Amino acid sequence: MSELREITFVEALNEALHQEMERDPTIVVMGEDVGVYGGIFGVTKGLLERFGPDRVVDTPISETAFIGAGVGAAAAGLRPVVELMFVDFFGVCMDQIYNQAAKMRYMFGGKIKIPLTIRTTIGAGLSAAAQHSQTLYSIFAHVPGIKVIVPSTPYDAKGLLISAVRDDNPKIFFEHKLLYGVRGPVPKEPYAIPFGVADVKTEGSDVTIVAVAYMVHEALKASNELKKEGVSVEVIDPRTLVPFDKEAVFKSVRKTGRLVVVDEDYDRCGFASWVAALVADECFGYLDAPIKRVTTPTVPIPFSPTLEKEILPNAEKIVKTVKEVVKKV
Amino acid sequence: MSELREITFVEALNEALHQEMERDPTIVVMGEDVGVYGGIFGVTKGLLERFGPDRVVDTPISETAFIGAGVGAAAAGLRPVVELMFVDFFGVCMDQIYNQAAKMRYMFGGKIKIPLTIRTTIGAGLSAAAQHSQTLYSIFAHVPGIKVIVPSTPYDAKGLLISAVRDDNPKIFFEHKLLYGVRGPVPKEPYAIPFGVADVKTEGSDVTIVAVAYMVHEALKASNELKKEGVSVEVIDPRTLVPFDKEAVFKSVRKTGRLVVVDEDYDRCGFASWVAALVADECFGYLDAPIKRVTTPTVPIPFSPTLEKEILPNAEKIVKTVKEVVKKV
Amino acid sequence: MLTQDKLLEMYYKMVLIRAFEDRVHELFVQGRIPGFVHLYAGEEAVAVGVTSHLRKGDYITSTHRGHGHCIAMGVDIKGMMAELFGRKSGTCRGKGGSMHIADFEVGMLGANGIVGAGGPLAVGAAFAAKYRGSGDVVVCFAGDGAQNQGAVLESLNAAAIWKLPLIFVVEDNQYAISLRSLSSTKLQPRISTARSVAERAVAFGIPSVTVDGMDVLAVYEAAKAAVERARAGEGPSLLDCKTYRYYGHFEGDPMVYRSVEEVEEWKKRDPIKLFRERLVRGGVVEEVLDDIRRKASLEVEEAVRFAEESPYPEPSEAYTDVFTDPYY
Amino acid sequence: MLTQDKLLEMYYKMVLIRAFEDRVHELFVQGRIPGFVHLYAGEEAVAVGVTSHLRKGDYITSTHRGHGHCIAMGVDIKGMMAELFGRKSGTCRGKGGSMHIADFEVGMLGANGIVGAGGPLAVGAAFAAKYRGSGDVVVCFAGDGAQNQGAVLESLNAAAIWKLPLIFVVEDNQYAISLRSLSSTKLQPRISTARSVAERAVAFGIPSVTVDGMDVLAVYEAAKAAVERARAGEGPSLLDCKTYRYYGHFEGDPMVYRSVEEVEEWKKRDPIKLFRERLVRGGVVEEVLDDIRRKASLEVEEAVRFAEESPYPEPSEAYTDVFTDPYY
Ligand SMILES: Cc1ncc(C[n+]2csc(CCOP(=O)(O)OP(=O)(O)O)c2C)c(N)n1
Ligand SMILES: Cc1ncc(C[n+]2csc(CCOP(=O)(O)OP(=O)(O)O)c2C)c(N)n1
Ligand SMILES: [Mg+2]
Ligand SMILES: [Mg+2]
Repeated sequence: MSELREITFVEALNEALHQEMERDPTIVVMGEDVGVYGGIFGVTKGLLERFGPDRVVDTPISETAFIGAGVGAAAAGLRPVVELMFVDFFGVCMDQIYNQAAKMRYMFGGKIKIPLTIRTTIGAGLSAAAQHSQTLYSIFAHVPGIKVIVPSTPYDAKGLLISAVRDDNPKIFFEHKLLYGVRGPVPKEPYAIPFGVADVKTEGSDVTIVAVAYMVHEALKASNELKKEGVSVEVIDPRTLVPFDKEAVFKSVRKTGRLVVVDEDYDRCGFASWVAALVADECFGYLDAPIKRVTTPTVPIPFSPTLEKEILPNAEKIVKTVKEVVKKV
Repeated sequence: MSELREITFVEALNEALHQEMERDPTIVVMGEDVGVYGGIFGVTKGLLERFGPDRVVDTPISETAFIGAGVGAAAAGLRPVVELMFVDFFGVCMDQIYNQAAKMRYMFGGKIKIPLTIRTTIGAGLSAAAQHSQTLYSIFAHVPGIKVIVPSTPYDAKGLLISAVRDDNPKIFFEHKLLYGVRGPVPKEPYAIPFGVADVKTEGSDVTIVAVAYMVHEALKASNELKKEGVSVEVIDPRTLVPFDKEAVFKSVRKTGRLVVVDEDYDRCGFASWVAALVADECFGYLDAPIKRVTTPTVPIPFSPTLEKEILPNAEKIVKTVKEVVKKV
Repeated sequence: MLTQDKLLEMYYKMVLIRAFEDRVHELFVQGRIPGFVHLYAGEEAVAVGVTSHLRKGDYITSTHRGHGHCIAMGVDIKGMMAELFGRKSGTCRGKGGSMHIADFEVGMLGANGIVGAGGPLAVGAAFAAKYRGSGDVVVCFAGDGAQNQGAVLESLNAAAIWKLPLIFVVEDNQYAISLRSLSSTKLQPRISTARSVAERAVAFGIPSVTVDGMDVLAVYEAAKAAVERARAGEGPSLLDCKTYRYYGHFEGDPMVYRSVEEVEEWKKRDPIKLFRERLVRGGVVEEVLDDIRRKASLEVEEAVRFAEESPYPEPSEAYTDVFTDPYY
Repeated sequence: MLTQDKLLEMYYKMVLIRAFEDRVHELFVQGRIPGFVHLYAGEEAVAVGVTSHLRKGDYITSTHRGHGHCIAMGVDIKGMMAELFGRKSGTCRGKGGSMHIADFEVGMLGANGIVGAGGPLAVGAAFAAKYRGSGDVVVCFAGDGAQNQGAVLESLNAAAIWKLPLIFVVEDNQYAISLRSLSSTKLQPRISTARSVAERAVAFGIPSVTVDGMDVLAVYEAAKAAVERARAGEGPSLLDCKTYRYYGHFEGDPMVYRSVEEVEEWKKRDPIKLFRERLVRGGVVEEVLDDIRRKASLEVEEAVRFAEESPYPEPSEAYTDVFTDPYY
């Protein structure tokens, strides 16, 4: 790798889009306010000026039509990158995602491919309330046929978005709103990070933490805290939920004997449960303590900062939970 | 209870609707083909003739509009029962269900209520293929604010539907297509089964099986098989996933030390995982074996009978899995 | 005929909305209000002109830009301001925030974070009104952008076939965030065809009219006909009101998509200014209007004080109100 | 001008569809075909009249009632029949079944179990065609019932603003399951307003025409104009074709919602009969047409034999084709 600059998560995504669109003329970008505005979080800034309105398409507020258009265009040979402004809006367009894009290849006997990338935003912490703060990746991981990508750093954001754009399957790419401003080292040239390869953020021997998106940072904070108290934590960021690198998690749990899953999505039937279930099945003999989940309780995200803080997972809650499992040996 | 007749699941539901509509004039029924046709599975048969077109409303194919109309009508004082013909169609109308109906009470500070019942169908086994065979209750259990009801017998179907109609919250009521023709004893008069109370279908000491909807019957079949081989199985039907009677499950697992969850929904981030996760956390010390899930692998439901059979959970697979955990002691 | 009292009440509501929104803008800039906030300043004539016809038993559904609708319907601004501050004394006990203020007592079925979602809710409320046979009506406010959302389009059809007492009010403020509702340049694609949403409504079987949304009396007159039609059981109507928002789409919007000149041009036809001129021409004394304005400002200040002095909800309240029963 | 060869090819496709559907009906009654099956018999003129204009590079999207569209586009009926039987040699290797037959090679983007879902897919395919600048067009088939689904309504708007080479073909077979597309009685509520979908399209900015969907040449002529318009880059059109389905909504439907007399009335204007009469009047010898019919029957029998002799897929194939990579 050559030049490594410190840039933000949003700049990393923007650079990935610029570079891939430069390389591949079949890539088109669609969505609400992706053109003139440059995306309400700035991810598509400059694309309209560079690639013109045929490739960077501002759409009406018709998510079903334009996400479905992404599916149809992918079926017909393009490689669309479509923005769903907030994942909370999936309810107006889910059919095109989960019944169409995600199942076409299978239903049609494997004879076609749908190289579609849907980008969307997740996450609370901005007092954006019940319909603009959700973290719903579990729903997309629940249904077959769509790859689920959840970067936590600028480096991963760029590398995973490039992989996504090049991959021949339907994918949903989740960008946590609190990560956009986070800075980190990112190579200038294009690079691809493979799906299904977890990143062990820090090695440890007492307990394994699996954390996703913004929660990776909270887990690392917790890990630092815990280190001071003599608890050695291994933090794993799976980076993609589908495919999921379960071997990396199993390997770690076999070593530590303890697992805490940290996940901002709702607890009930969520991703954290599934990781817990995999381990409770496949690593049972190695477990020294109950498997814990630090998640968002299944309530609508409240507006008031005091209430929002109450329900969100954070470093403090992670520390507390880890202590419970370490104590219980 | 007075007269107990053997009637079918679909007759039990139909009777519940007739009796409740008779009792409460604020109940209206809406959906595609619920009137003239009587519902494509016959659940609403005779309602139009009895209660007239003001209360039994055939709708255009506009799920967003008519499910949303159910929400709005509930907000404005009615008690609508709306049919979503197949749960597979949730993708065209989820917003009105999960962002509107389910969150309004919370977002508005508890000052209102939304007494809405959504009835829908689930389940494979009819070669209805990828878009008419799914069992997606986990998605509704995942999001806050909606009660999730999944009866497995005609008796439960009637009693739970009556409870649903009388309950002041948004609910989704899942009817498994393979259950409609199942017969069982049902009292003639109206009765309500409380939510959140699991039914222990058969007591046992070696292993706990939690099973839902049609899978309750497969689990009971498996339990009979296993009994012959000297394995004593406790089969628990939670009947409602939200609220979930976790105490009943915990009590059983504390006794048996083993848990197998049987669930026709997709495995990844599904209901079975969540039950496993609860137990792996809260009953860890009692567990004598890995927690197993017998679920549908996360692939689209294939059309061909040989393929469909391959992926669906059934008694045979349950027996095999139970033997694994019993052996592993 | 509008009485002088009614006219002055309408004026009061318009200046109250404006004072509220201007103040919220300041508070947001000062960092005293969190979250996503969409201001209604500039569009007051629409909310006030329409809701002036409503009575107890009627309902409205609203949008992400809901403060104006709330105030027009008579939601207490102390509660609203406290809600924006996330306080326990807020209209929704701090749980909803700007995008989710509702007050069923006065017929306000809720602001909404999902564009177009109010359409089906309005269909349902109108269905209930018709079912009750009470002569009550429902108004569905929605933006120009929302008109291309399936939820709204399906609702037009449903309202038409069921002949519901429902008035669709389009607040065409020229933009859906950065997209012009009608535009000719390539870089600002049209979000609708050249055909108007009013014309579209007619094709759904719904009579419609295009209205000067900066003129509260024009809105009032158009709404009068629509509301009467609805109360008489003659079915839905649509009003396509041409208006303008003065602030950014949301607070914090850099507004790259429009020029200062354009904003200034629209402000020349400010709805409050226009209405004031009309009232004065009609014989209302300037001081009366100044007093109303002062009163509105004072009320807003009082609301800010009330909000700031109110406590935050206790953390445990995060778990209440999910259902009518305790949380599980 | 239609050559005799072209006319006979159209006739052949219509009778092939009919023979296929009649046979599938028998097979279903005999319990030899599983699943949900929706037959196209009665509507042949629409699929054939429209697709006769298509060329390689063009696409169609289809519905739950897709067999006719497939055959019209030239999907091999052996593969189709094997698909209905759930065999490995099926068009989709037995994974799709009746509601999910697709063959991109011939431009058939898939039958669809979700009403209206083909609309957005067609918008996308048309977007791609326009992007490539190839002059290719896309046809979106959808029923009368589907016209009230948000997906279709949003698609009309999107196609209009992007001026896409897209032809919306409405197959108004009078019913959406039990609901009449236009009805006057209280027990059979109208699913649309009295205004036609053709009129609605115009209001979205899309020229439209109402067509006798039992007359294949009328459909052909209307489609000609629409396809030419699309190829010339002049944007979308809509054809509202009035037609009728002969069988129940799905196989097994008791058809409580319509009378035998009504069905018989429509059959008097059977599209194949009408076309045959036209051809004979135009000088085609009856034997030629009989031969074509016989050929079609034989092909269908051959397809049934092929299907029944084909093996089922191996169970392990349940896990392939989820992604382009191996299953996880
Ligand atoms: C379904 C959905 N899509 C997108 C958004 C994001 N969004 C919020 S407001 C808005 C623009 C709305 O435009 P318009 O309806 O004209 O209302 P205005 O903001 O102009 O009052 C958009 C795209 C949303 N909240 N919901
Ligand atoms: C979104 C959705 N809603 C409902 C259904 C169930 N359904 C299947 S076909 C059908 C009627 C379709 O009517 P129409 O569009 O007129 O087509 P036709 O069957 O008459 O050819 C319905 C309601 C569905 N498949 N998808
Ligand atoms: Mg607007
Ligand atoms: Mg039809």
